[in-house]
Amino acid sequence: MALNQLNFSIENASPTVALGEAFHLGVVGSGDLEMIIESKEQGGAVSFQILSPVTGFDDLWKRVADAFVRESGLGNAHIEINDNNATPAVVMLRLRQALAEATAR
Amino acid sequence: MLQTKVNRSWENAKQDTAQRMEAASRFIGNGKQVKHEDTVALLEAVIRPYDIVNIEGNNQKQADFLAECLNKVDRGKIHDLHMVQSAVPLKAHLDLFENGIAKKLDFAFGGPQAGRVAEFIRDGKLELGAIHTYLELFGRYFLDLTPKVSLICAYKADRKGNLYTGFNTEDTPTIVEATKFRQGIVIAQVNEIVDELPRVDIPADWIDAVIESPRPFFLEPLFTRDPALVTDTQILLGMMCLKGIYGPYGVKRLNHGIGFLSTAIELMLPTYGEELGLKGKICTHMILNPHPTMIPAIESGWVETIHCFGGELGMDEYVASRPDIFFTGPDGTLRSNRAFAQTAGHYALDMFIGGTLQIDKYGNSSTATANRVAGFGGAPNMGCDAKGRRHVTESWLKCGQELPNREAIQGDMPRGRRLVVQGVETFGEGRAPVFVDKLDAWKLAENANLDLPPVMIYGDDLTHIVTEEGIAYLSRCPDLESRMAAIRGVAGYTEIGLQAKPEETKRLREAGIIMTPEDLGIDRSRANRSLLAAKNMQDLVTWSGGLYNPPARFRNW
Amino acid sequence: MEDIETLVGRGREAIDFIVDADSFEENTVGALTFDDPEFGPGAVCGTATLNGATVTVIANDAMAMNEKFPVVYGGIIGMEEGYKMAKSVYASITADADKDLADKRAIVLVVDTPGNGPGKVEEIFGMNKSTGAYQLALAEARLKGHPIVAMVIGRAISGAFLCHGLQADHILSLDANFGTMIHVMPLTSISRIIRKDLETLQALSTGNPVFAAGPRFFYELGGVQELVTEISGMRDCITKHIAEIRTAKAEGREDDLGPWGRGKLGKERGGRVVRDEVMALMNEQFAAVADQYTAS
Amino acid sequence: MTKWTDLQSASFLESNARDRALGLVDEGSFTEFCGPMDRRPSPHLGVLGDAVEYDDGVVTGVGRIGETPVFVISQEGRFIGGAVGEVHGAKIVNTVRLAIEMLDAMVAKNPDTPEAHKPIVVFSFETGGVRLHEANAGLLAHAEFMDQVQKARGKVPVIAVIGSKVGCFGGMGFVAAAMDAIVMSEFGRLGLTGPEVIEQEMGREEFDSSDRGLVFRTTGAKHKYIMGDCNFLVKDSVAAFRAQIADLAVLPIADFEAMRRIGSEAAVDKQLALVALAVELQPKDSLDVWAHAGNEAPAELNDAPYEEFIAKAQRLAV
Repeated sequence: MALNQLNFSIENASPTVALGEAFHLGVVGSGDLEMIIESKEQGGAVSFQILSPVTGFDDLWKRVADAFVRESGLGNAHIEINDNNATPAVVMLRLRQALAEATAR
Repeated sequence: MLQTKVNRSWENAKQDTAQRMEAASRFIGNGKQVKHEDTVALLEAVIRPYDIVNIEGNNQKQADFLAECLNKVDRGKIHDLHMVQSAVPLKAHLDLFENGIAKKLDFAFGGPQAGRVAEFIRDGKLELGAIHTYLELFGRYFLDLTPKVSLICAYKADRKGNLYTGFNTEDTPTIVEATKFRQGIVIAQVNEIVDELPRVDIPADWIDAVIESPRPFFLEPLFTRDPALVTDTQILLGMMCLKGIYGPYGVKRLNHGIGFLSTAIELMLPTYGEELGLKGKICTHMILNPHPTMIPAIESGWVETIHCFGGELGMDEYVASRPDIFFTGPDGTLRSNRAFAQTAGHYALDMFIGGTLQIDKYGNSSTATANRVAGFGGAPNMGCDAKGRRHVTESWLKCGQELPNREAIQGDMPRGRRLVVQGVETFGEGRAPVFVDKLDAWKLAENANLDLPPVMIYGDDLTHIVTEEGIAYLSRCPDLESRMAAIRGVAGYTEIGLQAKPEETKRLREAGIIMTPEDLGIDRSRANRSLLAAKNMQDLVTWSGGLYNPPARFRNW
Repeated sequence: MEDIETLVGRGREAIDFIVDADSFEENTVGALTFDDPEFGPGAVCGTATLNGATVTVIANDAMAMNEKFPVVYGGIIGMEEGYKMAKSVYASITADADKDLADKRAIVLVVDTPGNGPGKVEEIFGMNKSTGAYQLALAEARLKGHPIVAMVIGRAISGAFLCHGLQADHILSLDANFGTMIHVMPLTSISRIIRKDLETLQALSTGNPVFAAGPRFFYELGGVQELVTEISGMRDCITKHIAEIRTAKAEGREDDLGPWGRGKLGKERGGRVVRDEVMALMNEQFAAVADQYTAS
Repeated sequence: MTKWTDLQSASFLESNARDRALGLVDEGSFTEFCGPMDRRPSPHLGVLGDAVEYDDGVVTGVGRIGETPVFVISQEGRFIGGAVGEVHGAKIVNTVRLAIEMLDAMVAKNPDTPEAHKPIVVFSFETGGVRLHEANAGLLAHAEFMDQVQKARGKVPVIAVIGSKVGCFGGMGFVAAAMDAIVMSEFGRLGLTGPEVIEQEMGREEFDSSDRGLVFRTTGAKHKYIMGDCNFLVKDSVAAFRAQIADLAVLPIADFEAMRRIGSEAAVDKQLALVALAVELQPKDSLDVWAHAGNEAPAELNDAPYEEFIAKAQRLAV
């Protein structure tokens, strides 16, 4: 019954975006999530740690994460997500907001 | 020349009605008034087994007292009725079938009773005629499904029996006209009987009995959306709609569905719409219930006219104060009319935009689930291309001209086309995918023995799909295969979306058949609630200058 | 006394088991008297002696009904009850205002209450103020040196326990076999509201007292100082704790008492360990920036 | 992150806990304690399989308004309704404790420290009280907070700020009532028992919990203002709340005693007079009390915009 934890990495051989200072974004409301996004030197890869009350969406998380990494060019980063049943639309929205903020900093 | 002249009475229906009214006469007093305690006896006097009976009720006002009384009749005397009615949202409507008083149902919308409709069909308690659209059913009232007895509702009657249906006139004129002019019987429940009506909506000589109901009829604030509940994703979709569809097509004449995407759009007209310079160029003429969330757009001068299917609780004073915009009577208050609004909706709109629970790979969409026979009310009439339309508007023509291979199909004859837009997130509640291989409507058809899977909007009528991934301009697709590719391209991470090939999607983007927010020049980080002209119910009241009076359950002060 | 299985609903009788025989004088605390028998009848307030020393006693009467407030019955603390209890505390403070710390009268709370008045008039006029007033009065008395002991004899539920019990220096409870209940709501209700099955919650509660209901779990959390296993043991146990509290106050160990003291106890007993870690982290973080916020 | 200047004009009702915390103090002055980067989620939610938040639904820290150190507590209603569990509870309790310690240290060093330099505590409530998932710990934390409120008396002003969606209910309802000053916007609600429980207890005829208008009239800020239960009614913007707090920040501590509604025998006597009024009036609706307070058209007053309401409202003489 414990929270479902999912860890995976998305490779990125040629990152175009790197992160500065780590930061936090979002609220764990129903259908929403929070994330901490920080830089982590790991051969270009972006690692994800997701804590979620719902199971059975592992592939979906990976697909969204993969699309985000491809789209953004982000590399060498670690992203922790506390999820409360966010839809992929919301996940992607928050990831993009995080990236926009990271690059604005 | 062979000629046969039948030898018959030509007044059977009239005589039958007269007999029934004779049986009922002891309950009917001056001004056609019947005491509410006598209602059941009255119904027993005028209704016969196998009659076609209408109980007025749409998704808003309901002849609820009469519906409950019909459930109390002696089922030995009255049984096997054939109910023809717009909607069956009340428990009492389905109890009639449970109680054996009614047998057959022709309707348009199920609402909260949709689950029982499916169950009763399966159990043989209810024989389904068909699930119609409103217009289709209204049409049949004048063709082959004319009610013998109609149980209607109105706000007020006067001492002669004239009725005031006012703000929520809705279906009443249609039902009464069909019934009364085919010699049927019309019984009205009213909230009160007064000396003088604000205006006469239904003349007394079309009415047979008037009952002052022990309590006012039930009215549901179905079109009130609390701005506080609009999400960032809905705002993103709304921005895409405005910038990618409303603007470029110049959509002036349209209907909005009741989902929160429409709410977001309505609330962004005075902000984002203004910024895009669209004022006066879009949303000038609407067929719409008096959505409270339209108030900011109306107040900032976007709208020229709105004609309403029905009323909306709390909007009466506001609407009455804006007679330039709304259709109001000589008494100064709104007159709604579902049949006329639906006629405009079917023939005269440039665009219908709504949401759905599921879209299949071909673009067919439905809100049906496996065990609920809900029907779609008016959506299919508006969510289709009306082939009979002959007048031209710019956006209609533009949409029709987009078909790249139109000459190969239609020759050189210019044709227009209604914009039919579905706005959805790729995943709904509980991460249920909206894009599916096969609609649940197929399962429902199987479970409830329906001849057709209930499809709300057929894929070939759909011109645009808007998701968080982008807009699919299906109107620009030459064939089914390219439509399916466009659908896949905006279906995100659903199984359907995963079948999209990146190369193909790229090609579609280049061809302008798919546009992402980035392609449209939309900054996703702006998709937040600061774009809403009103953020909560009180903001709407403020915009209305205190004229809007929200129902209690929507108040946050 | 042997036959008594429970004191639930018997707050008045419980007083007699605790204080010196026939010493309880209801409706009088110091200079204060309550003359209207219909005023806050669910709150039993008065003065007694315990081993000869004056104590204020505040208890619940589950048999009383407040005719003016229909939701106030069965030990519920309504608006009048809360203010009546608060006034009794203030009267105790006033009566001993000039006395030495060692001579401040103890206040004994006899706890058997299922809740605060849950009515419309209560919300219109502010039930929250009434229970808040009582808590502030108790906290003030405690900080001014009055030893306060809460004795749970029956129900100590949620907000009502917060107001009548949780501001005491020490909380004692009869063991659960006397039918005592300490919780926010029963596990069955929690299970329904947070949508977790009962078995899961029960299994978790054996290892983690924050989920569970009952005096034993509150003991582990530090919420209950000591469990009393006999009704006849209440008197001596209360006496003992009053003495312990006086010593702590005399030594200036205010932080070992009251809610803060229960925080420490919860850590010692292993029931509430995260609290301390979080506070330590905050303290460290503030220390690092404190200078920035001190105007020069 | 929203810019501080943008936050000022933002709706307080719309703002999340962190934005409220940041916006209530001077730009760039906020230091968060035990923030999300410290990763201290509740250990009790995860084992139940429920979502966790790294700050456990409350933002705590210190900032500044002018020269006044402002300790801020800001609850997040979107996370489990802002409910108080063990971590959440420890954070709110310790924030007040830190403020008191700071004051003690200041005064020990310089007994003549100007009032404007002394710390205040601002608590932006958005909560239904105890978190049922860790109910016992939440309950104990409430008592601890109340203890700190009393310990802050005469030293550190503790100001309640209520204008968020969930309102302030349950045990936190009396915590707020016990504070020195209460600032609300008209969207704020303050009470003890939630509407569903009242309906369950009294029946739907007496109290229909789905009637939001009734719910707001009973516990909403306009009513609390007329009752004297909230001291200040401000417009729904972060800047308006901030301005009110700034006014309060420089006041001598003694001034706060007069703003309190409970916390002394004299205050209790005043409240008892109100209880007697409740018995006398037997109000069916809060508007009955408004009428008694001298408001001639209470329903219209309830619907009136902020400025009109403030100009016209007659407050109950306590």
